[in-house]
Amino acid sequence: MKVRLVVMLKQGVLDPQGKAINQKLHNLEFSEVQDVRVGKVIDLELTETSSEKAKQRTTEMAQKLLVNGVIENFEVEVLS
Amino acid sequence: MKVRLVVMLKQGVLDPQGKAINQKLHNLEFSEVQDVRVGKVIDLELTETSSEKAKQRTTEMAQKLLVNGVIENFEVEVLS
Amino acid sequence: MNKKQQPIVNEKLASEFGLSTEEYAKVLTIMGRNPSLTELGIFSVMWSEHCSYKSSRAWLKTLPTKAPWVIHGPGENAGVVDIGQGFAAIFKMESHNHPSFIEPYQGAATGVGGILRDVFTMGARPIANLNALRFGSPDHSSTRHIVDGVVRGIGGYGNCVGVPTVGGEVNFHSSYNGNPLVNAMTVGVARKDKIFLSAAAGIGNPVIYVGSKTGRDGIHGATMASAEFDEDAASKRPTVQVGDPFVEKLLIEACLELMETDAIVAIQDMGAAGLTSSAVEMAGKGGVGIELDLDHVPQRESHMTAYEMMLSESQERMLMILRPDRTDVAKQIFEKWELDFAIIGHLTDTGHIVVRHNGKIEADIPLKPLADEAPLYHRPTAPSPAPAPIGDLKIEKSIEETLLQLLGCADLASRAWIWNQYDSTIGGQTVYRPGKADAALVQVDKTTIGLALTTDCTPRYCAANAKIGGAQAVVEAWRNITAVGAKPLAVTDNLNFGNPEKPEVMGQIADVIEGMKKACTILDFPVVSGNVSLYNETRDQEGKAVSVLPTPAIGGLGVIEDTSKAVGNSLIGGCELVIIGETKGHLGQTIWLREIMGQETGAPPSIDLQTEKANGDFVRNEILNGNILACHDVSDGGLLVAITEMVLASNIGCTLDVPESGMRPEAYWFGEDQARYVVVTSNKDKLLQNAKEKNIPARVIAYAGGDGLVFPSGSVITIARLREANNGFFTALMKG
Amino acid sequence: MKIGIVVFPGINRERDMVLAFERVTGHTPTIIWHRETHLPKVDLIVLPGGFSYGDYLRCGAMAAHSPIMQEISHFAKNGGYVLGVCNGFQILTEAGLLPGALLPNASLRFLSQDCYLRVERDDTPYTNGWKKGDVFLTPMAHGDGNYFADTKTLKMLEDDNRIVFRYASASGKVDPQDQTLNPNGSINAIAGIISENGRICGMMPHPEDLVDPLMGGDDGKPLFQGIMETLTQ
Ligand SMILES: Nc1ncnc2c1ncn2[C@@H]1O[C@H](COP(=O)(O)OP(=O)(O)O)[C@@H](O)[C@H]1O
Ligand SMILES: [Mg+2]
Repeated sequence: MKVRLVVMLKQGVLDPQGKAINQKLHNLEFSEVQDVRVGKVIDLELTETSSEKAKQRTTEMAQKLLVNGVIENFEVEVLS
Repeated sequence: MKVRLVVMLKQGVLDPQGKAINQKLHNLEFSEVQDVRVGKVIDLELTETSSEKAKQRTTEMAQKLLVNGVIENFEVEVLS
Repeated sequence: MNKKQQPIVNEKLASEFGLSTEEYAKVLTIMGRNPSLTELGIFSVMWSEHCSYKSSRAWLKTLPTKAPWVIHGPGENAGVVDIGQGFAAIFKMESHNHPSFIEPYQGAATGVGGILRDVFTMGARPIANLNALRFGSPDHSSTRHIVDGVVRGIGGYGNCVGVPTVGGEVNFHSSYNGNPLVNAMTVGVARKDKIFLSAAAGIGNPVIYVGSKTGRDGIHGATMASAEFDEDAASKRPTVQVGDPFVEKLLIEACLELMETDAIVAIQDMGAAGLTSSAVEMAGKGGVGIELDLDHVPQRESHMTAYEMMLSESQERMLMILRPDRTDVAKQIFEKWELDFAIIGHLTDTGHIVVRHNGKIEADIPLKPLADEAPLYHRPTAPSPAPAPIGDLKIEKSIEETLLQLLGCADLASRAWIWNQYDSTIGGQTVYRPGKADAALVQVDKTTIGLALTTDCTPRYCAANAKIGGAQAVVEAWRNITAVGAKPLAVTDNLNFGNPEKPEVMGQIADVIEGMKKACTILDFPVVSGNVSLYNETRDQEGKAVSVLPTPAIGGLGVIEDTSKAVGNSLIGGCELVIIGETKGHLGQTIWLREIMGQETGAPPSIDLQTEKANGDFVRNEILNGNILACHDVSDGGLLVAITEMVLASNIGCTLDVPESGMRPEAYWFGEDQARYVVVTSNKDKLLQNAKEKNIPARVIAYAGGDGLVFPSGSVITIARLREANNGFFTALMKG
Repeated sequence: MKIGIVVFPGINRERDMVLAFERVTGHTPTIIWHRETHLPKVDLIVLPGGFSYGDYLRCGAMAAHSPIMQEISHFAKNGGYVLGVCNGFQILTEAGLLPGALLPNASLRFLSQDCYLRVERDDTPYTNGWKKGDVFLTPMAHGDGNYFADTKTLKMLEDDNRIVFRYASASGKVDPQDQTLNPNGSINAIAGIISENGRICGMMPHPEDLVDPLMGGDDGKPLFQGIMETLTQ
């Protein structure tokens, strides 16, 4: 079972990367860009076969290790 | 319009971060983890209103700046 | 915080903001009416421990701050000393303890960013960073995570801005479990006649905001930094500030470029309490009024209130007063560096700070009483209990085994794991980087001048006897600078203690400062800048509040006119090792006693300042004369550890002479008597002769050469084995 | 000899580079701000180290897509000499002027330490101050120095003799699997490569920080001596 964890900075937390990329895209004349936020994606291949269970375990991993709850939020999505 | 660009290392490119996370998860007794790959997600807020057009422009941004074709693959997804 | 929910300002809210009943009463008297929320916010941050030094100010005033070479002492953004050839060194140390507990990476990173701004705001290009770190017990569950984040954060920020991190210190102790100390120091260099101050002047002059946009970062950070931690800490987390070292780098370059013009009247970074403290302090110091229109403040988020903007601690921002006819020049420079630039107000003759937002006056406070009436406490002090006497010593280990165990202990293990993550060579002027000399040595561009830099403190001595500990911290910094051949010039300090409302803690503060004062006075080593961090305590498993060990970190700066005359701590094959100073075998509070005997007992080694001065002056002279080719002071771990560190630094072994008789070997090898240096010479006769003439104890103790440490018994420990013991600690700590 | 050092926002080793050229060759390079639209007439362009644009997104990526890089590409295609060190190397790969990519160090930590490099070719403008097989000491300071190229590219680089420096032991032993010898995990222990025409060179470590015995040694000097010899011929 393949699970995707998407980790983003919380709203209101400064995202220096996103800011710099935004500015650069404007210099490259992608002027339609309003805002950029950069996050991480972690794709996990699990032996688990129940998608319910896979989600739950991934959430545990997120809380225990993969996500810094102080500044980050996350979403879990089962890919296949 | 909100667009998400997911950037992953190509197959065959070493992913030391994924490897380290895999190892750590096993140490934490998430033994169901088979493989971990780490990528980036870039969320773009565009003034564009056609989802077709937004996708196309994001692909251009990817090719021009956001993705390094030597080592990375990408997918574009319209979020809203 | 949104308009609908604006809370009612009353005594209860004031207390939530950290103002006591009496303090709030004073606010009411000053204002003559109920303050607005924004006004209350301004009072609460300006009167917080962090900004007002209300518990420590009375004691700090007793420290010596003057010398002929001191250009600016405490009171400016950083201390300034004359280093010769028309240059000045500008330096300061600052803590980011509480933020580093909440988010170790960002807490430490923004600590580095903040101290850098304190230094370049005065016109100096930063040329070196140092960091004094204190972590919990290595086996405590959070220690690894905090060490990892803090070290990454310091490296991440310093490496990116391109300032070499050249030194520091690290200790581990259970009293820092969950309350690490992260003290960052920056040293910069400016032309002596081009130093920028913060006192605003010129009624009508524009107030300029530059740097990053303002968000809701760290609102309440300044008051948070003064509140002790409990289980509640987690809920305070959303206020974490994130640093952007890239923007900081641009800000450094832009400010230095602008400083080449005559546009700036006054300048100050926005540090703790952001716009509030910078505006209030600049206007206050200049004796003028200031009016801000927050509509012009560059904002990252929408619908920010006046309260939020005034208290935001968004990073990488500066406030300047410019000559009105030069704003265009300034604007161009900041645009070139792609930084925000905004005129957000002007100076007035009202003596008030007036804050407007959306056409409404959100705050109007008279500045003089805000500063003059700031609380000042003479809190009660009480002595700390004397340490238990040294108990029975049942010695079973050989000297060899003991040495290997000590080399691997938390406080003596190699710090290479840390400094290998810090860029220490950038700038191309680093003469001695971490591990290569007792003080780091950085050359000043286009001169032969070297700045010798160090941070020192031995918290276990301070806990056992705060007066001795305070003096010892100063003395060790002075020794480390001396040991490279430099003249110690001045000190910055970072005084980290527990809750000052507890008389015992206040007693430690008073005694540490008393000890520092004596040492600084006799060694002619004045304090020119510093920072105080209080309420460093956390709750143990039983819920009892535990104070950190009293930790007055001392940042020392010295100067050597000709860097080519400086010496490091590496052995030189074929040379003799000579011990300068008297070995008496003091064992109280030694690392040996703690690590090998399991006792934190006894009095710390006594400090004789006249002896320190005599021995140090002798060593410095002999270095400059060329009679000493390498030098290492004897501190933690004693004589044998000092010699071994020299072996490890050079990869050259040595053969130890038979110890002086009349002392047990442990006391001789691991005692921590002060005022001692191990020096390397190829001219032993001359050196011993000179020592004799000056009445300085000196004795040959070892011969350099070979690839191992050869003991008087004939047994040998190879360098490889020593290194393995020394490197194991961090590898084990960070594994997994 | 005219040397231009290009500065992007966030670049921070340009002063080291100037100092090294001054110390070794007596020549003071010109600083070229990234917004300049025309390159001044120079013989060699140096892209120094640092964190251009914070190294956000990918190291060197945003600088590589700056307008001035088109000028530099032009300059290179017309046979100009270009040296990229550290971030400069990353910029050159991101701009496609050199093959491969630089990934995060295998240890996932910033590495600031000394390393030894073995000189693989002594017939380039950058290495003719050494002899093939020479080993020299140099500081390195980077988070992303793990050189990667796909199998085909790697074979091409090896076959065409385009690797100029490899991480090695003090005695010149190369072992890509040994982390003490190949600290960042680079494929085939590659520390520096050169373009097909032998004029564009990229390397990760910082010889410019080791050209003065007072600062710990002068092992990096031959790089600058070699450049001077080539450019003053
Ligand atoms: N946090 C740190 N960052 C950089 N260098 C450090 C750090 N901690 C220790 N060092 C370096 O390690 C070496 C040994 O430190 P320490 O044992 O405190 O020295 P000493 O006891 O001689 O003052 C010094 O060169 C010091 O600068
Ligand atoms: Mg020390």
